[in-house]
Amino acid sequence: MAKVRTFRGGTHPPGHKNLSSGQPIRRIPAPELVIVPLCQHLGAPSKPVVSRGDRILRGQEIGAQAGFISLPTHSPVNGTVKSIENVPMPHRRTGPAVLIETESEDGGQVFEPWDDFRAHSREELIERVKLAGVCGMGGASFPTYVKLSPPPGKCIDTLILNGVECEPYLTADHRLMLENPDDVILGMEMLAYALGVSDYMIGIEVNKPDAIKLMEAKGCRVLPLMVSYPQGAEKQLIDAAVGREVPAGGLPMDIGVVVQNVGTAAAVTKAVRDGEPSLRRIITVTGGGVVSPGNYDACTGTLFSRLIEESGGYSDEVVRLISGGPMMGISLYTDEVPVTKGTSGVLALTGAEARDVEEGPCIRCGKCVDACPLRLTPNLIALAAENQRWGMAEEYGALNCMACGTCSYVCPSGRYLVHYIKKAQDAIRANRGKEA
Amino acid sequence: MTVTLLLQTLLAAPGTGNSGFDVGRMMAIIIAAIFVNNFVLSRFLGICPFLGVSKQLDSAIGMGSAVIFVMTLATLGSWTVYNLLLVPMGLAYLRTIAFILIIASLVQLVEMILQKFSPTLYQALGIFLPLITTNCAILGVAVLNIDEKYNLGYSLVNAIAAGIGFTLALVLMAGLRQKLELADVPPALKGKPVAFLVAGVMSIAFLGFAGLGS
Amino acid sequence: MSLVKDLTNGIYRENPIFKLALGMCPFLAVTTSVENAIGMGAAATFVLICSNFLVSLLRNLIPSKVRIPCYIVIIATFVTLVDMIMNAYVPDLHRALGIFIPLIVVNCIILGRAEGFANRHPVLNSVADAVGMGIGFTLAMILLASFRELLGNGTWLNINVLGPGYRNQPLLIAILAPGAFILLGFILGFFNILEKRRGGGQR
Amino acid sequence: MAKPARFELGMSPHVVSNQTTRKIMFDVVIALLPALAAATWFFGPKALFIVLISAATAVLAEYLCLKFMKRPVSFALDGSAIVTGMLLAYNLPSGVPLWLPVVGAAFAIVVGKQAFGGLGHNIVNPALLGRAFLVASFPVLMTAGWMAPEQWRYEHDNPFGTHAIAVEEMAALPEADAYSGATPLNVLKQTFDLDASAESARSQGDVAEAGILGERASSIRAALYSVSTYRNLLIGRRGGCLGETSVILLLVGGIYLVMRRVLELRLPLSYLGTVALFAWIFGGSGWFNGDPVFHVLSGGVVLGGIFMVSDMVTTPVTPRGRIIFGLGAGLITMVIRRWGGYPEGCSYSILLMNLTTPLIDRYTRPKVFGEVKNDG
Amino acid sequence: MAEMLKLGLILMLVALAAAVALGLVNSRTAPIIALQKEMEKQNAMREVAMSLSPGDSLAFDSISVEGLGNPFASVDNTLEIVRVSVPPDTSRIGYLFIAYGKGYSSTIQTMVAADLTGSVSSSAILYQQETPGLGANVAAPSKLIENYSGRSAEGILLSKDGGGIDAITGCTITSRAVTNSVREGLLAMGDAGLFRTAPVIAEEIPAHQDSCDSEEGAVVSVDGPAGEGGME
Ligand SMILES: Cc1cc2nc3c(=O)[nH]c(=O)nc-3n(C[C@H](O)[C@H](O)[C@H](O)COP(=O)(O)O)c2cc1C
Ligand SMILES: Cc1cc2nc3c(=O)[nH]c(=O)nc-3n(C[C@H](O)[C@H](O)[C@H](O)COP(=O)(O)O)c2cc1C
Ligand SMILES: Cc1cc2nc3c(=O)[nH]c(=O)nc-3n(C[C@H](O)[C@H](O)[C@H](O)COP(=O)(O)O)c2cc1C
Ligand SMILES: Cc1cc2nc3c(=O)[nH]c(=O)nc-3n(C[C@H](O)[C@H](O)[C@H](O)CO)c2cc1C
Ligand code: SF4
Ligand code: SF4
Ligand code: SF4
Ligand code: SF4
Ligand code: FES
Repeated sequence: MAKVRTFRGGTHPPGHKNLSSGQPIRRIPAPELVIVPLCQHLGAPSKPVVSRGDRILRGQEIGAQAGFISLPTHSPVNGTVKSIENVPMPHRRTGPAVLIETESEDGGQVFEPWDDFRAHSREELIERVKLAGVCGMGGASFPTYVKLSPPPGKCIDTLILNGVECEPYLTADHRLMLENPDDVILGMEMLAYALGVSDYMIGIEVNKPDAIKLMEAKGCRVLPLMVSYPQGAEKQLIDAAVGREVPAGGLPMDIGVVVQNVGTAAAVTKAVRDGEPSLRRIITVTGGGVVSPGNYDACTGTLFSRLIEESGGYSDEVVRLISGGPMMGISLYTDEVPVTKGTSGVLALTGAEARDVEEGPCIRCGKCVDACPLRLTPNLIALAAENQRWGMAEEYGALNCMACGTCSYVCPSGRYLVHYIKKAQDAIRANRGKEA
Repeated sequence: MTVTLLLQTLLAAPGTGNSGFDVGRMMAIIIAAIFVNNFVLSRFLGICPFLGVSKQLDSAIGMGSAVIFVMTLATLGSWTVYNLLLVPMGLAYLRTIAFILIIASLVQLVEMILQKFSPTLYQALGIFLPLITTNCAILGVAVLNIDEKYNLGYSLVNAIAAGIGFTLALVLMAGLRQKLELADVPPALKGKPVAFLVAGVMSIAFLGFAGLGS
Repeated sequence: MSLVKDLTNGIYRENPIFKLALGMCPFLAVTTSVENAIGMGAAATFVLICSNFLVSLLRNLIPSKVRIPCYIVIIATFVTLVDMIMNAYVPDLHRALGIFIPLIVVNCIILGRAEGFANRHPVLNSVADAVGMGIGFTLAMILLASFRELLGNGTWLNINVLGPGYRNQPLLIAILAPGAFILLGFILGFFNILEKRRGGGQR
Repeated sequence: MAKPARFELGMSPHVVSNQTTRKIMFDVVIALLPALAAATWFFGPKALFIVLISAATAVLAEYLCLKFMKRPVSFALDGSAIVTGMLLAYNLPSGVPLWLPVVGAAFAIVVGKQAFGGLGHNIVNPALLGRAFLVASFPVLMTAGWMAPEQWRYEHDNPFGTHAIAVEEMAALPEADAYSGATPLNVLKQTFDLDASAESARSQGDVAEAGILGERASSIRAALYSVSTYRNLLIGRRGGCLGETSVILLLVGGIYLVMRRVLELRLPLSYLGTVALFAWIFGGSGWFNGDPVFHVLSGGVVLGGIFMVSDMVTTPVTPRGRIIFGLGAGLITMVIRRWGGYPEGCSYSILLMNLTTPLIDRYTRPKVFGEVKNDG
Repeated sequence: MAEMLKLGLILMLVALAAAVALGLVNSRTAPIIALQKEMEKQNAMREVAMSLSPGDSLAFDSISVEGLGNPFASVDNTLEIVRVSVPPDTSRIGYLFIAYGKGYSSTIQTMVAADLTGSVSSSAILYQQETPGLGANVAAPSKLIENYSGRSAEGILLSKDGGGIDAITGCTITSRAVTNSVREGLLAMGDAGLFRTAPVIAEEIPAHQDSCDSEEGAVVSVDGPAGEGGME
């Protein structure tokens, strides 16, 4: 195994991954009613192109791309459009979705399958990724085709596949790498081809030795990484993997790097090799709040409640339901929300597991300063924000914060640092808007 | 010849023909003026600017530099006038009037000169200069130098060191106040009361320098 | 009516120390004993009254361009007078107040009142204002000095109050520099609370 | 199996580490216990009593302040007041009257801590402020209340006990002085005084007298800089503030804190290292012949280095700032020891550096990730 | 231009009036102040010198000895010394001098009466601004300065510095300042040869038993009656 790398700062919350890491991915058939959100990606929501009563086919476009940073949305089933309405979304607000009554789940191969992607041009490949609606599956759901088309002048030389999965509890990427390594590797080659880079690799933390071994056995270049949160954040991953710092306020492509999640790579493979748009994803359902945690392959628009059912339902002590991981995920008051392309996990936490401390005053212990991977001083930003001193918060670098939650996690006083910092970011941006 | 005579006169202790400048004593004066008998924290001179201009670090530094500058000039002017003019003419009782007029016109002069020849410096120090005329630290250092019977050399050293001590207290205060702005100070103590408490705490800490250099 | 108002103005409503925060240095420096406080208060009040009187008297004769220098000269004259008189008749007090007597010149209560009040008001009002401000200044000094002398020395106006046991082991810090700052801080805080109570009651 | 009607909402992250302020504070209390045992052993049950009174007063004062200001009184039990009270007591001579810790602890909490907003907002170390307040208010009690170790077990017949400070040459000093100044640093300071007297005798031409005085100073110093003194300093058999004497037991507490990840080593190491360096440079009678071992072991620098320089509330949060703080405090400690009015400069050095903490924090804020490259 | 002249004239007028007023008052108060100072000093001198010859009325005349330095004295390098005698006899019975010592927060002035053998017969603090309740205690009739009596320069040294005088508790700085200034004054006078013999232990020679004889010391000037040769 190659040298184990890591980045400076960060923390090491208990992983709890063994709850679900041994559970093979189970494919869940589409439910009778799928609720397909039109804004599963970052950017402008797609515009609905179907209407009530329309009969549609699996893979058919139901929402059209609505701008540069936007993507089309496809139906995961054959069926009838029941309605188009605003529904609760995993990010706690509501958003437009197409409700479809499922009839069946076959077909879905809407594009021409390419046996050899190298027989096609890069532009064709990128176009295919766009038409297939592939967006990042690692968190931000950023349209992947945008990342593959750097503006002229930017020269990309490195592609890093993100198999880190540093959030505690989550095992979806891990299971994907174990059960479908060929799709991941092929997808990585396709992405590399699209970017025109020859230097590509996959970063995996050493708490997934089986995945590292398997990937290496398949001839893939693996960078083993020490276990540390938030190593999966792209700036930290790039720092750990190739030792380059993304400029503050800049993008990875500014230093010639593109990072893509392993799930994104698998989705690209499906789109290019099989001609199938992005319709399903792998989700971990876990936490002490469900009876039997597991990993599932579900179509977008499946309700969380359905996934919970598959996992044996809630245990008695459940108090908190989270979309995503415990560090950055969003807590929900209801489980009647649909899976999107970006849903990496559904976490049901018991009272013992979930945060249960009263907030105290900052004792200036400096743990947050030591831990912040971006070298901010979260305690000072938060104090400034609490006192509505937005200018001071900005001076302290509030806008750089990526909300990874490391600081709040380590704070012995239980301060809601990320919350305050986000408030400062909103206020600073609002002020800027006013000035502009 | 005349120059040496003049220098000798200037460096002499008032009232005698001796000149003297002992490095050890100079060090003692410096340490005393900055730390042990800090103007603000132990002698209570210059409290108003200390409270008024310590809200922001930048202005504290500006005010501090202006005070050092004017203190030095005022000492030069007042010492010379007192020992070479007032005392020989038997007008020592006009000391207070003379000093305050010297300081006021010096500040005016400095302001004009700065404005003309160094607009950047004027920008930095200018707003503080008028405040300084009625700052008792300046008049205080001039009077103290006479009371302590320092010769011109010691007087200048004392003035510069006193100014540095003032600046030190001011800058520390500014830092602390900026920290306290984000603190959960009880509402009744917000503002001036807590500023005095900070000064008191600083003053206690400075007691640690007691006896230094003696 | 307005004379009374001018007189009481400085005692509480615009107390130079507690409300205006002017003349802090002598205030903190000489309040080590009530005796000193009274002495300083008397000296400053004398200068205040004389300078307000003279400034008000001459206000129409002195052109505004040389106003400030003239005031400074007037104030400095009275300060020097006080200095000489105290030195002659109360030498001990003169020694205790030390450098802070000449520093009355730069005490901005005095210049402030000359410029801000006497310059625009008739002689009688100006004197009333000066008396009020002087009393306000003196009372404030007596207040702080009482705390400092009592705590730091066990006496009040040199009268032994707290007994020999306490005087053996007094809270020395009260008459040292830190004690002045800290006690003043708490006195101001106390006034804040009072003010809020009053304000709350009115509302 | 029941599904809650509504899940609780919370802000991310939804999990936190298991370190809490209260746990940290009680870890410090635990780490302070070995030294308390030493204090009780050497200075008698009264030492224990002083610590208890001080800690109790601190908690009570905190409770009353919180109540008066209508803030949650539960904060009074977060442990920080206990730490403040204990550390204040550790900084007192064991011969003080029992009302002294009450006055000191009340001042420490009311003026040093609550007046600025309570835990986390105070600008200087409350325990040290309490001590400095007591020194300024009751200088005689605070500088003459030393007891010789184990004296309490030998009744009053022999104020020195058999061990005293274990410097035989001390007998050469006049009894009264040696008794009231029984701490090792007091003795060292007296050798500097002797040096000064020798110097002035020499300048007046009295070479013989100068020789005798100088001789005496250096023979006392030789006794101080010796293995037997080091041994006594390590185990704590010496005069001094009641909690500072046993270096070994203080270190045990320090190691516990490091293991519990409460103590961050940058501050203690830079502080103690700086003390050692300047002790060597000017801690002796001339230049470059001081004894770093003696200086580090004596006085309160180990107590200060482990428990007070590391009070995070009043020291910088930034990594570089912590090192600078330690450097500054170490330098001031040694300057006061060598040239100041007090034999020991540890507490004032920390107080003085506390004043600079906001400035240090401001000028040592780390460069944000990615900013270095931006400059280039 | 005329405007400027007018303004200048007014300012001049005000200043002139001020100067005249002050000059007038000064001419009244200056003598009182001088007298006051003199009285204070005379009283102190009489009180301290009394110990040299209790019951007698004394006469003082000051001498100044060049080369006797004290860095904190008002007059550099010259220790002003007053000769004490019992009129009508003009022979001296001892000396008075003021020692200046830099203490904790002030320069402390101590008036010392020494007999002709160089041993202190009495002393008093003239001026100090030390910490009240602490260093200021030296001025209250304190054991510290009482302890000087009967000792010559040799014996006037703090125990801490190897001598036999105990410092006031908690006031080493003040105590040392006073003690050393007195000691240095005595030593300087001894060096100038003002004492009849080399200083001896006081008990051996009874005080004021000798008459005036040779003053081989570097006496430069002998002023008239006390009061004119200022000891300020
Ligand atoms: C406004 C915006 C523009 C972006 N433009 C690009 C781009 O041109 N090229 C690219 O590779 N990534 C681009 N990104 C994507 C980011 O580099 C990053 O991958 C995305 O924000 C998701 O990161 P995360 O999952 O770590 O949060 C852009 C992101 C945003 C928000
Ligand atoms: C704190 C933080 C932690 C992250 N952890 C991971 C991770 O473990 N795995 C991952 O694929 N992406 C992670 N991301 C998202 C990546 O930064 C990045 O957006 C993603 O790898 C880009 O790939 P994608 O566009 O294919 O999703 C994280 C982002 C943040 C801000
Ligand atoms: C506020 C304050 C005032 C002091 N005033 C005096 C003083 O007037 N005279 C003095 O000798 N020491 C004074 N000291 C104490 C000295 O700094 C020093 O501690 C003391 O002289 C040591 O004496 P010791 O060795 O007898 O204990 C003061 C200390 C403080 C904190
Ligand atoms: C390692 C450590 C050291 C501490 N040191 C002190 C101290 O020196 N003095 C003190 O008053 N409190 C100390 N505390 C307690 C607490 O931080 C203190 O009460 C706050 O300064 C009050 O805001 C310490 C706490 C910790 C965890
Ligand atoms: S939080 Fe982000 S980086 Fe961590 S495992 Fe989840 S997707 Fe990956
Ligand atoms: S949430 Fe922001 S401030 Fe906190 S550790 Fe992460 S990047 Fe730093
Ligand atoms: S971790 Fe919490 S208590 Fe510590 S400095 Fe940061 S905000 Fe303050
Ligand atoms: S003039 Fe003096 S007293 Fe008045 S505000 Fe200015 S500095 Fe303060
Ligand atoms: S009175 Fe204001 S500075 Fe002194």
